[in-house]
Amino acid sequence: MDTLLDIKDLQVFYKTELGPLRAVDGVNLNVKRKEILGLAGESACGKTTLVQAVLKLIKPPGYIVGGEVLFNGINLLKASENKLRQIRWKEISYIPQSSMNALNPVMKIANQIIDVIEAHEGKVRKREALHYIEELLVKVGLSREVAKMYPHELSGGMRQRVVIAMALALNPKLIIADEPTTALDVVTQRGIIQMLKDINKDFGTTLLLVTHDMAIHAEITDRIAIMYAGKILEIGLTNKVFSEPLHPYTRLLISSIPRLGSKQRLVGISGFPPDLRDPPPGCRFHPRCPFVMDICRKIEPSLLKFDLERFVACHLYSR
Amino acid sequence: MSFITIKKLKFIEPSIKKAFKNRIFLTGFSLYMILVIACIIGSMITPRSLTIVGAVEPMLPPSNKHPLGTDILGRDILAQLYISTINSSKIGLIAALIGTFVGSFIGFVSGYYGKSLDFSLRILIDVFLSVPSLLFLVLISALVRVVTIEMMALLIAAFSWPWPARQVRAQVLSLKEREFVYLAKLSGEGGPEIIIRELMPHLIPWMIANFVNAYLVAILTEAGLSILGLGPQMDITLGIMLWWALSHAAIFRGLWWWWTPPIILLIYSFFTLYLIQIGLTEIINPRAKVM
Amino acid sequence: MSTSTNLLELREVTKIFSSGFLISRKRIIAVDEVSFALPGDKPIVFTLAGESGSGKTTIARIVLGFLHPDKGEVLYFGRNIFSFKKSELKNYYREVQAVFQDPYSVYNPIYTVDHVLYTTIKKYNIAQDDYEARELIDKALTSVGLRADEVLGKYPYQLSGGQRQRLLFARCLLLRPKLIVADEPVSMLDASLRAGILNLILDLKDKYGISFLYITHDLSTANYISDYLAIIYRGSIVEMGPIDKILQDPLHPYTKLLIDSIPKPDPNKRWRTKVALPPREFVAEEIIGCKFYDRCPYRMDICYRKKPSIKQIDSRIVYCHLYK
Amino acid sequence: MGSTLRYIVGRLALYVLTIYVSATLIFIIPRLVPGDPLTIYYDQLREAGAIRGTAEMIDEYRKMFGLDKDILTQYFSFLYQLIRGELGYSITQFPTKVSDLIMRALPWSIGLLSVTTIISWLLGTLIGAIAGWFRESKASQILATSALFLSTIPYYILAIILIFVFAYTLRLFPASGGHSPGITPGLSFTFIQNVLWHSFLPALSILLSSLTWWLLSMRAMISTIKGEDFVIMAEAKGLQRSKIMWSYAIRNAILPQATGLALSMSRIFAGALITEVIFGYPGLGTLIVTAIRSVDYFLIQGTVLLSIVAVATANLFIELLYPLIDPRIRYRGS
Repeated sequence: MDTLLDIKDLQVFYKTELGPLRAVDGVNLNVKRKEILGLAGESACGKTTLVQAVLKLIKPPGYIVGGEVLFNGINLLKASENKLRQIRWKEISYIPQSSMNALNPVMKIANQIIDVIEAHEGKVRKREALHYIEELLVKVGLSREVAKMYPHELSGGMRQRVVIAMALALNPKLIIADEPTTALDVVTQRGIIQMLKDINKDFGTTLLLVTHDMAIHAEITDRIAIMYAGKILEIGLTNKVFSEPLHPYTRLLISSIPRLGSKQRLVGISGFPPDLRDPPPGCRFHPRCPFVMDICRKIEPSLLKFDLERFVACHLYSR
Repeated sequence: MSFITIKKLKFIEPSIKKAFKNRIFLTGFSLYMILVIACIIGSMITPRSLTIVGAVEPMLPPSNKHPLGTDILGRDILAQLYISTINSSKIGLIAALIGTFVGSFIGFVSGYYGKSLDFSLRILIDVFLSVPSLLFLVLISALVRVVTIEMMALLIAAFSWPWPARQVRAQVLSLKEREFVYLAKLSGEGGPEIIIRELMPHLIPWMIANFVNAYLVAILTEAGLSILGLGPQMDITLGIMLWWALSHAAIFRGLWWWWTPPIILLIYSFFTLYLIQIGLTEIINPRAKVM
Repeated sequence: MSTSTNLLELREVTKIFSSGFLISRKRIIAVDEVSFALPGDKPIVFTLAGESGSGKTTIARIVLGFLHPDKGEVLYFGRNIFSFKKSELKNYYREVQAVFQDPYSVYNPIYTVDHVLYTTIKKYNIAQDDYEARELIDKALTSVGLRADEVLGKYPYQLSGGQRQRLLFARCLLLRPKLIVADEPVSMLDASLRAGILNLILDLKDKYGISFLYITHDLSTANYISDYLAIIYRGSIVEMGPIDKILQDPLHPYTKLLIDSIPKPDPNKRWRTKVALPPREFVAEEIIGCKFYDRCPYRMDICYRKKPSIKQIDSRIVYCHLYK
Repeated sequence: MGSTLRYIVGRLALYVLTIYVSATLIFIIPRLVPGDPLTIYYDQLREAGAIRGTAEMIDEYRKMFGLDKDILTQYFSFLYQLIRGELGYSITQFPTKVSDLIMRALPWSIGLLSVTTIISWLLGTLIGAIAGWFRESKASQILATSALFLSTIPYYILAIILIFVFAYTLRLFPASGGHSPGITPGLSFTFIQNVLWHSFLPALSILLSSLTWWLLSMRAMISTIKGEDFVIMAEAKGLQRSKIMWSYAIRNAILPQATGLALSMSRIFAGALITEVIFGYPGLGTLIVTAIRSVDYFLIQGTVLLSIVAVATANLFIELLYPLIDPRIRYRGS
């Protein structure tokens, strides 16, 4: 069984005055052991909600409607508070996007990592723990004295590396990184992405990387899933998806990325993402799809196996 | 050639509609209005003479002739209550209006035009806020022997501008950096125009909340000063009623009907005004859930 | 090229932000002697690229006259804009307009989006009456790919990010400006909508001869639309010149690192070399010499002691001690 | 640590400035009133029927404050007197000095105020934190509503109610005075016990009302912090709920609570002043009222100035604690 995490028919809605916003609407996705799976999609497509649901961090007005999240055979959505607490960070750790205040502003870096260790392995001797933490910081390219510093004394790039060090503290099986480099400059971003790749290679830690930047997916992920308006439209090996994108949305998404060195006219996607409070019937992309057919407006295409490791939800391929 | 009719600024409408949908604001507002209207009507139908010393038999407990009884100096307490509530509200109104307008103006100028002017005003505001204004009021009224309601209101207004100034200044400073202000500059709007057309509409709810707060603090200050013996003794306010009752040891003489009405009305006013203020702040930024 | 024909020229513009009170003064040099020029003869797109906090937005604010520099001048056709009187500044805004980054904060939420269009027309009285004003607006909207009925009368929250940015360009078009300062116009938009706005900038340059000062942190968008490129790092320009030359053969170590670090949307062309991130990043005001010293693979001790001076190499300029 | 020093210097500068501006205002106010300030007292005194020693005393003051000289020298001599702690002579209890009278009343006020403020702040913050953490629970809602009602009642109104209930009806506590007349002041146990017995009701009326302010502000602060990224991150880290509550939520809410305390120092002082009058508690409040009744202007002026210094000092003390509470203050300077 090489699947580490299996998401089945996950539905997460948000209460709004105008009715429920169907942020994640029936998602099926599995994450294989030791792989780097990319989750791509534009803003407000539901990828962050999906990831937070997996960790059961959804706060009101959001609520989990249905579906299962199986991890080592345990359904995280139904797990007891205590069981869930034990799995969090020990088995699955999380790197949030806003590194700006993901760290406790009034606590030294070392203490925040000691918190994690003590929460899962009981009391530790401070001197020993400090030594281990300094090793962790060096592993992410930070100097040892960062351990004694406060978050506001660090730059954005340094803060994100502290969070990565913290994510490695208990050597988890899965790290979920939600837009880890969006707020960072290009050079620091490259350093962080390469670091995540090394962690996966050296420790065999499975990585679920969520970002809207297709170029980053191309740089690092083995497999990629494209998400749009709360649903998964396509899953496949990254180089296959980039060389022969199946779903029209994927094709347009890749062709609208400006490339260095080419001045070829870019093709954007007309229109704008649907309002998930009353999504369009049938395929949710049909209002913006250049290959729209009658069936697309009525029946929603289900995610079908196209060939080995390749799934797509589009009527062009469902005949 | 201002032929292009920029649609009448309908921005106030939505906030008023929202205000009356907010439960807390509604309860506070209606309860306070009931009190004020009742007193206005009451003061019209009861003869003023009842409040003159010796007008009625002193120290009578509540009876149907004197629903709230009479005090030691032979004055009908209910008649006094009507007038004193109106006077207290008048002080609150004048002091709050002046304080809010002066304060908001200072807040606008120092927030928008900034640099040296803002630096000195900021220091002045901080100093005034860190010193109890009651002390200065004590000093002044000890000298000037305040007599009328209007003088008391002006006196309190003189010290009620720093809080609105600070609130409005903070708002203007944050709004000033918003990009629609830069866009307005690029569209040819000058400083005053930007303040009035772009910033002011955002600040009206804030200024109303400040007004209510200043109103409440003014009544509170008047009562405080009166208890210290510095209130407008020639006239009658809730504070003065309390002062009379306390200086004649009403509690220990068992005249409970003398000191309880002003206490109850003061608490009633403070509570309802505070509800209005919470309702307003919740409308301004829904995230700050006070309740 | 005599300075008077330059559309826009910055000469050693410097801006220092200080915080604190008398004794507890803290000074941060946001913009450090920046000089560049946009030619006045033909419309171009000049990109100012740099990380967030590199001072590029401060420069945009200075060019638009919102911020006064502590040193240096900004010349518009040879005349320093900070010597302009109120009326001259208004005329300056007639020819130099701007588009901003955050589609959510650029519209005053309490007015409909028409407010920005009508205010501009009214203030510069470029229309005799309502009818002519509406006609001007329709023309401007169509030339940015928007339909009047789709947009007018709506509040900002009822429009998408892309529509709101396009409307800003329409507003500029009303005044037929010579220069538009575009401060990160697409960074808040999704890739699919971004292409539309970038194409719009290209069309406006070709069809209406408008020059652009394009401010961005994303070099690949710059490559797509601009002719000239200036790279700015911690307030100082490190390299400047025709964009194709710079992208193919970068001179300054920071430019090399920057270009090499841009992720390419092609799984077969992944990064080969690794980049080492500094164990501790220095705070800006502690540096006297070259600001890239702490991250530069080719650093020499002269770089620590002395700030690199300007060096002209064929049609490009670079500030680096490697090039004597 | 450069920036902490910079912060302290900034706070000290504001402290000195506050006292200076207040002193200047106190100097200006009597001169705004038409006529010479001393003549006003003279008329009021004669009105109040004072006969003994008024003329010589007025000349004494004229010489002391050099009222004949021009405004500027008066101003500097006024400031000079203040720095030397010279607050002039009490008119009614001439020749006792104003500063002596104040020194007798100050410890009472300081004692009452500091004890009640510290207790109410600590208690309010603690209960508020718990109420904020369990915000959805019914108890928290009820507590908040009742606290809201209580928080609008000023100290001195609460004082009157407490007197009626405990002093008049139940006769449990004395309604006025600092200690029973018969007892000789000193450090004896009986005297202290008597003082505590007398100051119970004044303390309770201050405590009850201000406690609710801190409770409500802490409860609102905690419920906003619960939504912050680092608290959600703490949950994702699998920390115990109690650990998250104490070292993540509460630890971050302390600074805004402390700023709230500093900001409301003047409100607390003003309220306490009037409460003292209601109870006839021998603090600054009663001193001011007796000075007002006897039109003793220099006593009023001295007490007002001392009160301002007291409030400013309390503010300074709290603000100097900030760097200990929040490391960001040490880093950012002002």
